[in-house]
Amino acid sequence: MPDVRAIDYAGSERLTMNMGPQHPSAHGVFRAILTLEGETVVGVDAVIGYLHRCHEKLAETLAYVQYPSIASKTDYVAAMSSELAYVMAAERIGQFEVPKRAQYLRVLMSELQRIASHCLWLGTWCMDMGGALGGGATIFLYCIRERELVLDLFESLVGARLLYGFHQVGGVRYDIPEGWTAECRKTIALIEQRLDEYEAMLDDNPFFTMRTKGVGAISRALAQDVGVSGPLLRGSGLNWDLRRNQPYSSYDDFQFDVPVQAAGDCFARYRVRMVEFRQSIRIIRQVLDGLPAGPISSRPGVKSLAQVKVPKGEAYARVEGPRGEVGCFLVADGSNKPYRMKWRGASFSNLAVLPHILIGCGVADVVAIMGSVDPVFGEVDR
Amino acid sequence: MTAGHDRLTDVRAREMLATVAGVTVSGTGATIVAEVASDHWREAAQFAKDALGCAFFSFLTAIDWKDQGIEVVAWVDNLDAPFAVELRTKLGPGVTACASIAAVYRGANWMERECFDMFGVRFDGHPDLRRILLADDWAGHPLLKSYAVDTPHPPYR
Amino acid sequence: MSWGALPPAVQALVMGGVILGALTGILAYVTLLERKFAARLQSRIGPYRVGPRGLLQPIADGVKLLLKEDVIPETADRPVFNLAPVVFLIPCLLIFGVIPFAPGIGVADLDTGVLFFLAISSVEIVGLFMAGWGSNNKYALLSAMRAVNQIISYDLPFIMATLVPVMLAGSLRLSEIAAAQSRLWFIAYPVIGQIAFVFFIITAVAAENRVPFDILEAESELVAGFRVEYSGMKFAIIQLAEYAHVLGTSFLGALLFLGAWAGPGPIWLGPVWFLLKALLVFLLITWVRWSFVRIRVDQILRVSWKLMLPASLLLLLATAATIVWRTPHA
Amino acid sequence: MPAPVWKSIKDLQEWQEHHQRRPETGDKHSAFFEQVTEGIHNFPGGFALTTVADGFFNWARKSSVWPVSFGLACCAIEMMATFASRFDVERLGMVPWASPRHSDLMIVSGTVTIKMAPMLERIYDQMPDPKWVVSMGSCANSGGPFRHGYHVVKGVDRVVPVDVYVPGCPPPPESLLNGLLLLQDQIAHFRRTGRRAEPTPKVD
Repeated sequence: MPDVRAIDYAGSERLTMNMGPQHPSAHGVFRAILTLEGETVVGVDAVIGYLHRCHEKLAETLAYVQYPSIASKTDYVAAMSSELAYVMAAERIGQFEVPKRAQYLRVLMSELQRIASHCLWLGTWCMDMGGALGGGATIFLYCIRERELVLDLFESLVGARLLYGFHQVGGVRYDIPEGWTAECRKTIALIEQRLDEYEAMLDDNPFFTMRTKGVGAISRALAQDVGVSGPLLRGSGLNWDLRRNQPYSSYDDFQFDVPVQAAGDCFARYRVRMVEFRQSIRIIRQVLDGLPAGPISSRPGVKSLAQVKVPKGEAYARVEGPRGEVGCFLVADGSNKPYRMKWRGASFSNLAVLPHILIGCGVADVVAIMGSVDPVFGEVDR
Repeated sequence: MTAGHDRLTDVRAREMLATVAGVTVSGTGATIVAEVASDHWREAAQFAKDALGCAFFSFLTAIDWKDQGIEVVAWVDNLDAPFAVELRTKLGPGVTACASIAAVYRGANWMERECFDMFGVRFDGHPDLRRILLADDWAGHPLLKSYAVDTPHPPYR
Repeated sequence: MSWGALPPAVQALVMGGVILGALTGILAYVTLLERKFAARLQSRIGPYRVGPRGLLQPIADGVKLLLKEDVIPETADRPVFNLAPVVFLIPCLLIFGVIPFAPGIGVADLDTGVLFFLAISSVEIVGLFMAGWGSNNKYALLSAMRAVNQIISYDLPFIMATLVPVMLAGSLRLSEIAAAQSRLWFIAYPVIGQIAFVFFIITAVAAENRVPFDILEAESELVAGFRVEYSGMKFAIIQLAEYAHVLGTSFLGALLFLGAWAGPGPIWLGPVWFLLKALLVFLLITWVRWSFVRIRVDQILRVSWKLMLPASLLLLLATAATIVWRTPHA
Repeated sequence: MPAPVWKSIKDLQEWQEHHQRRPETGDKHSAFFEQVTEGIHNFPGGFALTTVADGFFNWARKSSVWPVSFGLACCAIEMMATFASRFDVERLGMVPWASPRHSDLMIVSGTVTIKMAPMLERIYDQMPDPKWVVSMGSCANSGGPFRHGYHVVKGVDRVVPVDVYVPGCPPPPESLLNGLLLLQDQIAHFRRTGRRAEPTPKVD
C-alpha cells in the first residue's frame, strides 16, 4: 500500500477550505486547511497550538507536589493516566518504593479512566459522523450516560469529576471508601451489558460500516515511522501494548489479552477499542478481587505538602493511556522542582499521521478519520 | 523489517552500536543510551532504524543546559525485540544548528518543528521548518532557561 | 349566504386562509413534537420548563428569532439573499393546497393532484440554491451544490414510489385515491404495497435532506450548510419551510398508503384520523433521522442511481403486471 | 483583620482596568424603533404597554437561549456533559447550534490562548446582536492554573465582554446550570431597545 498516493488532477480548479479552530465536533481546537479538488482532499496543512498552555515551562516552576494536578490537564479526558506518567517518572529517578495497594489502586483507576475515555470517544466520533442534530447525537448521549456512571465512581472517590489530584510521588492520595467496590462492580456489569447494545447498533449497521470500512487506512510501516501508538498501532496490526510488553505498576499480575486488527482503517480501530472496553472490565474485576490491604503511600503524611526532593538523574516513564503511549521524560537536578520535563503526548504523534493519510479521501472522511484518531488537544498542544 | 540475521537482543544491539563511529554506548538493560557526536547524528539515526530495526519513533526533544549549550534527545524503539535506543547529542555551547532526521523518521517532522519553536534549534534538511505551537510572529523561544515564565505579551497583557 | 353560494374563488380563499392558519400552528408544534420525541429517544426530557411542561417553547423560539438582529453579510448578493427564504417557503406551503383533509374539505382538489404536488415540491431547490449562492459563503455554496445534486437524484425514485398507488387507484386525483382505499389500504396490498411504502419513506427522507442523507447541513463538515449566513427571522422561515415540506410529504404518504380518512368511528372523525396517520409517518421519518449516522455524498448518489432508480422502475413494472393479471379480461 | 477594600486587591484592580465592557450605546437597534418606543413610553399610561411588552419579549429571549458550541479544553467536556441526558439544558430551551449566526450565547469553556483570541473575537462579532457570554471555568475567568503561562490570555473578559463567570476547574455541570439560570435572570432584566440594566453590585 503506497503511503502517499500521488493524485494527478487535470487542472480542475482547487478550493482551499478551512476546517477552522471553532469546530462543532467536540475534539477541540484544531485547524485543518484542506485544498480540495471537488470532494477529494488534495493537500492538508494542519495548524495546531491553539491550546498551547505552556505545560513544560510551568513544570519547571512547579514543585513535584504541585504539578500532578496540572499534569492531569494535558490529556483531560484521561486525567488518571496523565498524572501516572509524571509521578512514575519522578519515582523512577528517586527509586521511591510504591506500596502494593497503591499500585493496585493505580491500575484500577487507569482502567476505569480508559472506559470513561473510550465512552467519550465513541460518542464524539458518532456525533461527528451523524451530526449534532442527527443520529450521531443519539449514540453520543447513550455513551455520555454510561460515562456519567463512571464519573460518579470517581466523584465518590476523589471528589472531582474530570480532573483529579489522585496520584502523588510515592503512592496515591485517596483510599477507596467502603461500599465503593460493590458500587464499582455494579457499574461495570451495567456497562458491559450496554456495550452489547452499542455493538448491536453499530457493528452491522450499513450506514456505519459504509462510512468507516476502508477509510483512513494506516500501514504498519507508516504507523511505526510516525510514532503512532495505542489503538491506532494495534489497529494496524502491531501487537504492542505497554501494559503487557513493558509492565508497570504491577500490571503483570493480571491476565488480559491485547486486541490486534490488521486492516488499519477506522473500523479496525473501532473494533480494537470495543475489545479494549471489555478487557478493562476484566482487569478491574481481577483488581477488585485481589486488592491487598496496606498503606496507600510510602511518604509520611499522605496529604502532607512536605516537599519532595528527587535526587539528580533522568528517567522516561511510559504509560498506556486510552489514546496511546503517554510518556514523561524528566530531568531532575536534586531540588524540589524538575530541571526539564518533556511530555510525550500520544495524540501529538497520532495527529502527525493525519497529513499522510488524508490525501485522496473525501471531506466527509476527514471527519471520520479525525474521530477515529481521537486526538485530545490538551495533549497535542501541551 | 529487522535485519535478517539471528534474533536481535539488546545485548547484540549494544555491541553493533558501539562499532559505529562517534557513538559511545552506556545505560543498562533494555534501554541503550547512545552519546552521538553532533556531526554523526543522522548516520546514527539511520543505523538505529536499519541495522538495529528500531522502526518505532517515540519522541525527540531538547534540553537547555544553560552554559553547556543545548542537548538533543531522540528515543526510538524496536518493538519486536523490545529494546529502546536513546540517542543524545550535545550541540556545544552557543550552537543552535543540528542535522534533521525527518528524512529517516517521518514522525520527527513535527517534533523537530516543536524543538525549533521552543528552543530555536535550526534543523537543516527539514522540509518546512516553521513554528508549530506558537504564532509565526512570536518573539523568542520560550523553553530556553533565559526566557522568564510570565513574560507579558501584548495585546492581551 | 350559505357556503355553496359563495363564488368558488372566495371559497378557496377562505379555505386557504383557514388551512394556512392551522398549518402554522401545527408546524410550530411539530417542531416541539420532534424535540420531545428525539429527547425521549435519547433518554432525556425535551423542553420542559418553558410554559406548562414545555408547551410554549415554539412560541418562545419564534418570538426570540423575531427579535434577533438580521445580519446581512456585506459581500452577499442582497436581492438573492433576501428573497431566498421566501422562494424556499412558498412551494412548501403550496403543497398543502392540494391535499384533501376530508371528503369535501380541501383548498382545491385538482384532478392532477399528485402531479401538482411533485412539481411544486421540487421547486424549493431553487430557493435553496439561491440561499447558497446569495450568502456568498464557501460552505453555503458547497452545500447548496450538494443539495441540488441530491434532491434531483432522489426525486426520480420518489416519483416512481408515488406512482404505484396512483396506478393502483387509477387516478391522479387525491380524493379518488383515498376513496379507492376504502376497501383495502394500499400499504396492505400484498407485496407491492409494502415495498412501495418503504421506497416512499427512503426517498422522502432523502428528498428533504433529513439524516441519514443530510450531507446538506452536515455540521461537522460544512457548518450548518446553506443556512449558515441566515439569522433571526430569515432563519426561522427556512426552518419552518423545511418542516412544512416534511409534514406535507408525510400527509401525502398517509393519504397514498394509509387510506387518508378511513378509520373506525363516525365520519366527522376522518380528518383526525388523517392527522394522526400523517404524524405517524412524520415520527417514522424523525425516528430514522435520530438513529442513523450520515453517509458520504458519493455513496448517497451511488445508492440513488445504482439502486433506487432501477429498483423503483422494476416496482412499477411489477405493479402494472399485477394490475393486468388481477383484472379479469374484457 | 480589616475587610479587603475593593481597590487593594491587585487582581481585582487588574480586572477593573483590563476587562472589556459592553458598548455604551447598547445593542444595535434602529433609531426609528427607539423613537416609537420612547413615544409610547412617554404617552400617559403608555408605560404599561412597554413594560408588558418588555416582559413578554424578555420571557421569550430568556426561554430560548441558543448557545454556540465553543469548546476549547477540559471545560468543554463538562459542557458536553451538561448538554447530555443527565443535566439536560434542553429543558431550559437551549439547543447547541453549530454556527454563530444562529446562536445568542457563547459559553467560553477552556483556556483562551493568545493564538486563539482573535478567532474568539471574530466568532463573537459574527453573532447577531442580543448576545451574551458565559465564561466557564477558572481558565476563562482569569487564566486559572495556567495564569503564569506566557501563551495564556489572563481571562476571556480581556477579549469579549462577559456576563456570567462560572467558577471551578472544571465547574461541575450543576454549577454551569446555576450560571445559566443566573444568565436567564440577567436576560429577564434586559431593557427595551437593547440597553441593559446596570449589574447590581451583589455584595455577599
